[in-house]
Parts: sequence; structure tokens; C-alpha cells
Amino acid sequence: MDLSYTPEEEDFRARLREWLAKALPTLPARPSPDDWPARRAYDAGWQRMLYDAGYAGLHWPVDAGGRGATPTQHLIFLEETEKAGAPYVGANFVGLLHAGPTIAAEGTPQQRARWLPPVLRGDEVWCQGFSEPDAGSDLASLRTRAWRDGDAYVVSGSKIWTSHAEVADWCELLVRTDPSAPKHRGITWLAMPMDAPGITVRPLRTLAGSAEFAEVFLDEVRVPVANRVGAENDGWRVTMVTLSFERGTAFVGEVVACRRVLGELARQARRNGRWDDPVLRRRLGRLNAEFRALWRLTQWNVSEAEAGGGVPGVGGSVFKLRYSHARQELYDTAAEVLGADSLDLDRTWVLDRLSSLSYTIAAGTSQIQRNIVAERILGLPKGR
Amino acid sequence: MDLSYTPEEEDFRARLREWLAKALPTLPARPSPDDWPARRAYDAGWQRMLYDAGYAGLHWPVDAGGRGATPTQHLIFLEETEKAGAPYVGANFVGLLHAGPTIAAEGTPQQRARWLPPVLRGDEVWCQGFSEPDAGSDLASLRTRAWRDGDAYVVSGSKIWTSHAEVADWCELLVRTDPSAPKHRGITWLAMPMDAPGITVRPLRTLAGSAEFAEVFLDEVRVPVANRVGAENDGWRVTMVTLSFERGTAFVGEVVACRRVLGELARQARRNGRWDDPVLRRRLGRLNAEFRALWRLTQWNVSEAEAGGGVPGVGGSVFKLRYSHARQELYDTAAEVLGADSLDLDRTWVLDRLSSLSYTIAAGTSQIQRNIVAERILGLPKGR
Amino acid sequence: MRFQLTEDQRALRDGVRQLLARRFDADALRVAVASPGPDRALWRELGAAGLFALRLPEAEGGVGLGLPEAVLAFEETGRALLPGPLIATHLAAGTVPGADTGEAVVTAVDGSLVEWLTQADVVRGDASGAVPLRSVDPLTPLHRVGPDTPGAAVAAPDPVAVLLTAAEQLGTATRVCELAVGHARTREQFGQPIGAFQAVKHLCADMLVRAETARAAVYAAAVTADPADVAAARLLADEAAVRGARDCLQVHGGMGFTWEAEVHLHLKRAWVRAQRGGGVTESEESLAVDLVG
Amino acid sequence: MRFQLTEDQRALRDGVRQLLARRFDADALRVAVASPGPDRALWRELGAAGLFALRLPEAEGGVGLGLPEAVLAFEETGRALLPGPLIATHLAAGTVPGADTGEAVVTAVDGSLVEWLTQADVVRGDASGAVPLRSVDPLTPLHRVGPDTPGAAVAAPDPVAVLLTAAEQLGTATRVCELAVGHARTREQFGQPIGAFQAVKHLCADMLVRAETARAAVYAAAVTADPADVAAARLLADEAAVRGARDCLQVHGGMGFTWEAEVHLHLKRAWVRAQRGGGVTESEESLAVDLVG
Repeated sequence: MDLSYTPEEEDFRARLREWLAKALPTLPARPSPDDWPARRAYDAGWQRMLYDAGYAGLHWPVDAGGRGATPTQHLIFLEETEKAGAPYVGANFVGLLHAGPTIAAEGTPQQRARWLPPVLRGDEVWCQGFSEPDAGSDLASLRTRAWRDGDAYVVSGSKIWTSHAEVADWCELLVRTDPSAPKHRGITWLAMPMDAPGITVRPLRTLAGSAEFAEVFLDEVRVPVANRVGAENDGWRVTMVTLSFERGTAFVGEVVACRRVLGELARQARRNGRWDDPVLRRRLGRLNAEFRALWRLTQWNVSEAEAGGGVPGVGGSVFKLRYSHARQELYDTAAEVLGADSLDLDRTWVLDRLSSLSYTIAAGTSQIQRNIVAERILGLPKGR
Repeated sequence: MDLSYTPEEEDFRARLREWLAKALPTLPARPSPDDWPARRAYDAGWQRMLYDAGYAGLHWPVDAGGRGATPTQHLIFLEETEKAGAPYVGANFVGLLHAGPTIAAEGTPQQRARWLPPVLRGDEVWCQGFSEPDAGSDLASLRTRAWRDGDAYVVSGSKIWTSHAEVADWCELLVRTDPSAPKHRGITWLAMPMDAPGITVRPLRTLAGSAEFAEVFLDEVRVPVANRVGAENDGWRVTMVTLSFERGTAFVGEVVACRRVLGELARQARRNGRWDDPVLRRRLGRLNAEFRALWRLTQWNVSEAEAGGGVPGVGGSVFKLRYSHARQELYDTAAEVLGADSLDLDRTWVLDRLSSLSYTIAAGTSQIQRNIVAERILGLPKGR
Repeated sequence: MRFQLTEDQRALRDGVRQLLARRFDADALRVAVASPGPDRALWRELGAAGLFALRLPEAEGGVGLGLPEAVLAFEETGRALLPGPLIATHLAAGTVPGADTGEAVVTAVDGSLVEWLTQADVVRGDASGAVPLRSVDPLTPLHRVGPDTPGAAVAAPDPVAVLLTAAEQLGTATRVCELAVGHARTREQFGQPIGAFQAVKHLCADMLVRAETARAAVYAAAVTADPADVAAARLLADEAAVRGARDCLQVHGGMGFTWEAEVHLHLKRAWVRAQRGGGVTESEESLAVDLVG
Repeated sequence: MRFQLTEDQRALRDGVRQLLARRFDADALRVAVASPGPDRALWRELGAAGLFALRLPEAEGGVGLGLPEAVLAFEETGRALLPGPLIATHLAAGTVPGADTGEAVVTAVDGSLVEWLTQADVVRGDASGAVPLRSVDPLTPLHRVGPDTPGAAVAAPDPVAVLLTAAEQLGTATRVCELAVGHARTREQFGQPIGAFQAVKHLCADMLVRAETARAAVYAAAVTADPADVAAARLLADEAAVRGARDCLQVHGGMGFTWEAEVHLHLKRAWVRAQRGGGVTESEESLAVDLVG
């Protein structure tokens, strides 16, 4: 067991720090959260900077235009960019972390050539059309229909929880092409151009008051058959294959950020006197233990991925269960530190607290994650 | 909403207190926990004193030899006997609180005349033969078999978690008389004499180190058909009917006892300095809230029973869920107060802590109780 | 002992519930979220129904009822998410002219917060130097007064105000359990209602257990008015409301996460109420002292 | 960075596990419960296998390995419920003659408790005036020393002893998860294995999550030997062991409640270990200070 980094890894870190120190001051001012085109432009600018510096697609395979970095290098990249306060991946999230890897793994040479380079350069933005109002935890029950009409699929239905839909060029879309097949078998993966006729995007306001998501309504949208990745009705497998790209790094930046927040919380408690309450102090101490452990668990998973070529999604379920609870506890503790000010949306951490409510729901509820851990790791039987 | 007691209720309480003050000093010394015959004799003596004073079968119907007391009077009785440090019901538990009421409700006049008076006088002790090694939460899956042979049932199988089996005269026994029927339909209720040939009682040592329970092995034990209460194969209904006797008083004594323990804990914390730790102090404060509420919930349930003639078992599930958790928390807090002494079995509360581990398991696990609450009170659907 | 609602108490509770169902339904709630501000007509109607004058003696033009009835009424306003400084106005009846009839909207300084300061006609307590917050609860405008120190000493809270807040929290606890159960019964995933899954079932069961335990504590405190009972009621009702609303959100999944869903409003209001009356620390400490007193 | 077991570390762990499986199986455990006392022959065998001399330099006749290897070895002794003052003897190797070979059984005063005082050959620390307790753990005889005040100041605990105790707790956390899963897979109620019910499934999943999180913390602390990492490891391992053993008991239902079942021994030992090393309060406080240091 070795927690020190190799000379090569330290060198990678040093060069990255050096570049960040130079690059970050040249960034424009951050755009307003409500200005989607400005946000896209900002995120695209940052991605272009990464591209020019050789950091774009760090974890992508080299033959897909990526840098083929090791999981540990990816961890260092995410750790250092978070610590330096670099921009988040933002509008490029789906392109870089889901649709891109899917196309890299399952696309034809033509598809890879068409779609991957613009993602790496930050030229094209992708959004995700997976969830539907009636298909949440049970994603495979999705009902958005597509049928063949000549060289196109005609798609009708609706999607929900789509981030960046307002500014996306493409949507990685799951549609049902065979309603008579078992639910996992009749699904197809399509790349839908967001400027196609028949698409309506409606912003979806969350309980945090913001419109980070959208609903996407599809009314006989024509998507060329050439935009299908993988075989017809094989979309479920195509989508799942990307999960095998998960190499333990999914929450690196978030854990680093939580540890920073925790330190800020402790210092704020010292300033406002809450530190004198041993109940609060010991709660902060326990959170320190918690996030130290989550950081070590991250390093463990990344090392496992590096040794074995990939962490199965189930290892991610263990991490996500603990992490999502810890992050909610972090922001509940922030509310304890703030006292009455925890009711003020203008105070640091209050909006974050609202957002943290989704952690035990989004990307697989804690209930679903526990099923995964129990059935796939522990081998407990499925219920009847 | 009225929490004051009526003049009649106050009078009942005053006379009871007066009697307890006189009666308790006349009790012999408590027997050793390992001396079953002495325990039986002690419990019988106390029951006889209650009988002579007119308190035996307080909550039983008058036509069964009881006093027909209201649920509130029963609450007062249990509260006052606990506060006065009177003996527990002990060996007479099954007779007074389960087998007796079952016979009172479902027995023939002959059966009532034969079995009820000795229970009230403390002359005969009953034990319960319900659970089996493979039938715990799923009691109705019990497999102890009985078949007719002339005027007797011949019973073979085994029972577990039987208290007072060593000294009982009778066992209320559930047996399977129709293996081909759906599992709830083929069960019969029998009164088995414990001196019948073929019965072997083996003490069952628990994690607390004591043998409060026993296993009972039955090898072709003959039980007269006349000892059957209710119809053949109707034993499940016969057994369940007694639950409708539950009038919210099941945990009265225990809640009173927990409140006393909590006060002792706080005083011990003051003595040994643990009181200076605000984390512990506030935990004690919260437990005070908890047990105050549980006492009020008891009063609520008893009043509801008095108004409506009975609290359904599901109201009892709500109470038991909260109470069993609170009682475990109480003894975990006791361990915090004791510090290193929490490892010493000779210290007060340490054995109680071990016993408290069973509260979320015995008489329906918390998981089963939550199912009951969700399905029977909230109307959520059964899983497939 | 008859620790059950009397016929009159049932009638009162049902009456308030029906009034609120008629005058503050789901549509009205949505309107209020979009533009909060006490609905003066509704406020007068509540006054006419006796919500504010409930505990004022009949000789003084009041309804002449007691704390138990007030607790039942405020449980209903809590359930309905009715906005406005209802408890402060209720407590001002008989002291502040017009409070009893609902003509005057009265708020009060509670610790370092004032709810509805701008919209109220009368403010009790010293609100000088109050600065507005951007309130997490869209239905409760807030101002901050006093020093920026969460632990700073504040005036001892009025136990009646604490108890009525606990009643509102109880209303929330009950309502979010109903919302969760309603969703769990109808929402289907994996080919069955999600309420058929034990994980969801047990979340709902625990919500009910917390709500019913809090109910016993709140109702009893209304009968006894004992300070320790009030502190206990407050702790259990806060817990039942906040954890209940959280679990309700969890049961709703993504569908509860939208602004349009009612769930988040309950959670946010529960958070606001949990800040009233001096915080839980004092309640826990007083209940600890009660054990050795 | 290679935060994974090396080949050698895996071999060491497997070796200890096999030794214990051979020399301290379920029957030996039952015998030990009936008459506790370190098995001197086994003790010497452990000495020969290097458990006590593990971190002693080769020049001093030791194995010359480090904390990570010690943590892996004591995780196995924890898992196996191996009785005796193993950690104290390990820490005495190189100082107390015969400790390294297992000839001498060494115990140590830890706060106000001494384990195995009567049976040990050497006691480190001041055990004068020690009085025996009736130990809750049948496999750990205990004596009490010093004043009867749980909060009294004690010597600062040795961080290595704290970490090795955390390793034992980790062993328990892992083992009870396995026991629960094993039971849940085979025990049938309502016509299916109880592990098919979500409530049981989720208890088991949470046990694994706690164990795996604790594992990362314990192994990392072994690598860094950083005091804050050790404190974190201790908190998480205590939680994983105690709550895990409790949940394991819950999964077993009545069957786990018998003296013969292994489950209660894990819980009781986890309670004993949680009292070592100065209690969790100090660990939490030190981790709070670490945030602002």
C-alpha cells in the first residue's frame, strides 16, 4: 500500500499546477447562472484552453483523441483543478463524460471522427435524454417511441432532467424502438441534433429556485439512422458500456470541495462563537473523519482501477451511498453553524444545502444503490 | 382532551396504593433467578395476594372471573405496581395475558371453568408453544405436526423461546393439523399438559448468559381432543383474537420503569462527572422528551381503547417501533454514563443493556412492525 | 382520563380544515408562492372564524377556548402551509387592537429573526436595525435583527409560542406522511407501485411513527402547559416535521425536486419554524435539568 | 500511488487467516468461551509466525515489516475473535523479553482498564489496586484501575495501539457483514430467503459500506501514521464494528440471540475495544482542532 505518488505523477502534478497558475488568471469573468449562452461560451473557452494545453480528454483513449492518462493522473487532474478553483466541466459534462466515451467505445470510425473532436475542443455541447417523467429509477421502462421512416427515425415523447438542453448541439437519446420486446431489449441509442424541428425545451425550476434542468418534448423529430450508435434495440448495452469507463474518479473534485467547505465551516464557527458548543465541534470532528475516509476510499478505488483496468459500477455504489449521506450531513452541519442565517439564501452554503438534497436521489437513489450493493457485491437474492 | 383522572379513578388508585403499602412488606425475599421452582412459588404467592385483594384478572371480563376494569384502571394498576416496586407478573404472564384471555374468548364453558380460575389464583402456570426454529417472523409457517388418534391429538415437533417451560403446568400450543391447507388455515390451538410423556424441556441460554427461555421437544405427545380450543384448523384465528384484548396497556410498566432508569442515569452522571459533558447531557434531555412522549402515547392509546372498546394491534405497532428503539437508546446512553464500567456485568444497567438488544426482534421484529404500519394503517400495497 | 379529542374539538379541527381547504387550496398555494403576502381578506375570514381570538375570554369578545383548541387549529394551518405571522397575531389578540378580528396583522421578534416584518401592521419586540434576508422559504419573508452570533443570548421564548409552533410542525409531519403515501401508492416503477417496495414502505412507516409520537407530546403539552412537556413537544415535533419532509422528498424522487411540487415548501417551512423559540439546545438542556430537578 | 495490497501483503494476510482458521476454528472458539485463557501453545505458534515480532527490525530478530502489515495481521485476529492481550504483547516485542516469540504474554493498562491481568506474565503500566470486573465479553477478562470517574484524565494513548485496535474492529466489521449475508441467504421466512427482502438487504448493504469506508481509513492511517488519520480510522472502525454487530444481530433475529451463536461475541468484543485508547470524545475533538490548525 503506497500513498506517495511516483516521480512521473509528481511531475504531472507540478506541470499542471504551473499551467493552472498561468491559465486561470486569463479567464474571463464567470457568467451569470441564468445566462445560458454565456455559460456555454465560458465553458467552451475553458475546454479550448484545456485542449490547447493538452489536457482535453485526459482520460479518453488515445485512439479517440484523448490523452490515455492513468486513473491516478486523472485523479491528480481533478484534485488540482478543484484546489486551484478552476471552472467545472459545466456544459461539456455529457460530451466529455458520457456521450463521448460511449461513441468512442461503440461508434463507427465515421461517428467517432464526426463527434469526438468537437467535444474535445469544446466546440459542440451534448445533453442527455435518458430520464422520463415515468422512467426514473426504472430507467429501462422509458416510453419515448421511435419508428423507422426511410433513412430516419421519427421520435415522439418527452425527456426530463436534461441539463444544458437550451444550448446543446446534440442530445444522446434513448428511445424505444421495439415496444414488444422485454423492456431492456427494445431500446436504441441515437444522437439527436437539437436544432431538428419538433423539439421543445422547457426550463424546469427546481426546489433551489433555479432552472438547472429542462424538460425536452419531442414531436415527430426526425433523427437520421446514421446517427444511431450500436445496433437497433441494443441501446441499453451501449449505454451501460460507458459505466465501465468509471475508474473511481467520479467524485474526486466533489470530495476535495467538501474538505475545503468543512475547513471553512470550522473557521466560521470560530468566528461566530458556535465553536464553543462541544456538540457542534465534535460533529465537525466526525465530518473530518468522514471526508478523510472518503478521500482515502477514492484513492483506493482509483488504485484498484489502475491495477485492474476498471472499477465496476458497484464499487461506485458503495462510495456514492456513503458520500451522498456525508455531503447532506455536511450541509446540515453548515446550517448548525449558521444558525438563523441558515434561512438566508444569500449566505454561503445555503443554496448548496438545497442542492445537496438531490444527492440521495439523482443518478440512482440510495435505495437503488443499496439494492445494487446487496445483490451484485454481497450476492443476496433478488426479491420476487 | 383530559389528562386528569376521574374521582373514581383517583379512588381506585388511592385504594391500590394503600393496599400495596401494606402488602409489599409481607412478601418473602425474591428468589434467585436460577431457581425456577422458587420463582414459580414466589410469583404464585404474589398472584394469590392479588386474587385475595380483588386485583386478579383486573382486565379480564367479569364473566371469565375477572374484574372487568376499564383500560384506564388497568393503566393505573400497572403504573402503581411498577412505581411501588411490586413483583412482575413473571410465571403468570402467559396465563394472565394470553392463554387465559384466549380461553375466555374462545373456550367452551367447561374449558373456562377448568382453566381460568387456577390462573387467577396463581395455582397453575402456562407457557407458550408458538415459535419454532424455522418459524420466527413467519409464525404461520410452523411445522409441529398433530394428528388424530382416537380422542387425542398426537403431537411431534419442537418449540423455542418458551419461558417458564420448566415449571409450567400447561402449554398453549399451536400445531399443524392440515399440512395441505394454506399455511394459516391448517393450524390448531391445544392446551397441552406439561407432564405428558414425550415432552423434553431444554434450557436455552441467551447472549445475556441466562436461561430465561427453553426449547421444548415433542415426541408423540398425546393431547386430549377435549383440550382443543376453537375448531380444528381454526387455531390461527383463535390466537389472533386475543390481540383484540390489547387495550394500549402492554408497555405501561416498562415505560414507567424506563423513566425511573432515566432519572437514575442522570443522577449517576452528576455523581461521576459525566454530567459536565454537554453531549451526554443533551442526549439525556432528549431521552426525557422521548419517554415523556411515550407515556403520553400510552395514555392516548388507553383512552382510545376506552372510547372505542379496543386498540387494534396496529396502534401497538406504532408504539412498539418507537419504544423498542428508545429503550435501546436508553441503555446505550447508560453505557455512555458508565464509561469503562459499562463492561462490568455487575453494574446496574449492563445486563439490561444486553436484554434490550432483543426489543427490536422479539414479538415481531421492527422490520415486520414497519410492514404492519405501512400496509394496515397507511394502506400501502403488499410487495409481490 | 380521556386523552382523546372531544366532539367539540373534532368539530373545531374539521371546521378549520374545511375553511382552509376552501380558501387556501393548491391553486391558492401556488399563487401565494408567486407573490407572498398575507391575503387580507383571508386574514379577516380567519379572524371571523375565531383563529386569533380563540383563547380570548368570551367577556373580551373572544371564543373563550384553551390551548388544546389552539393547538388543533394551528396544526391545521401548519398542514395547509398557510402563510403569515399567524401565531404572533394570535398571541396579540386582546393586546393589539384588531389582532383578534384579523384586521391587524401582527408579527413579533423571535430571537434574531422577524417574519413578515414589512407586511405586518404591528411589530412586537425591538426590530430596530432589521435587515432583510433572502428567505429560503418563499412563503415566509424574513428579517434579521441583533448581533451576528448564533449563540448569543436571547429573551426567553414564550412557551405558548413554542407550543403553537410545535403544533404547526405536527401539521407538517402529518401532511408530508400523507403526501409520501399518496405518491407511493400511485407512482409505478419496476412494474409495481413504489409503495410495495419495503424500502419505501419503511420510510413511510417511520414518518407515521414520528408524527404520532409527536402528536401525543404536543397534545399533552397543550393540556398540561408544563414547561418540560412543551420542551418535549417542541423537540419531537421539529424532528417529525424536518425528517418527515426530508423523507417525503426521498420518496418522491425527482418528482419532488421541482419547484411546482408541494414537498419542498414543507421542508423549508419546517426549517424556518425550527429556528423559532430559542433553538433545540435550550430545550434539551432544560429537559436534562428536569431529570435531576 | 498504489493504494492496494501488494502481493506480499496479500500473502501475509492470507497466511494469518489460514493459521487462525486451522488453530482457532469454531470449536476452539466455543472451548475458549467456556474456559477463557490464552492458549499458550497457540500463543507460541503466533510468535513463531511473527505476529508479535512483526515490526521488530530484522537485526533484532524481528520480521522487519511495518504498520500496514501489522494492521492486516490484527484485522485477521479481530475477524477470528482471537482472545488475549495480542496488541499489548505485539507492542512489547523488543522491550519485554519473550514477548516477540510468544513466550511471554504481556498486557498493559489502558485508561482505567486492564485486559487479561491475571493471565499475563508482564503488565505494563501501573495496575496497583486493580479490581476484577465481571466482564461483558466472556473472552476478555477485565480489571479496573484508578478512580471511578469516566471523564478522568488518562495518559495519552499510544497511537499505534489505537490503530491496531481499529484494525481489529475492521476485522469484526467485515466478519459480521459476512455472517449476516450468510444467514440472510439461507434463512427462509415467508417462502423466500430473508435476504430477498429489501429491509434485510439494505441492512447488509449499509454494513458493507461502513466496513469498506473504515477499511480505507484504517489502511491509510497505517501508511501515513498521521495522528489525524489514526483518529479518523478509530472513529470509523468503532462505528463499523459496533453498528455492524448490532445489525448482524438484527438480521439473525432470535437465532442470533442464543449464547451458542457467534454474533454476540463480536458485539461484546467491539464494545470492549471501543473503550480502549481514550474514548471517542478525544478523537472527535482532535479532528475538530485539526480543521482549524
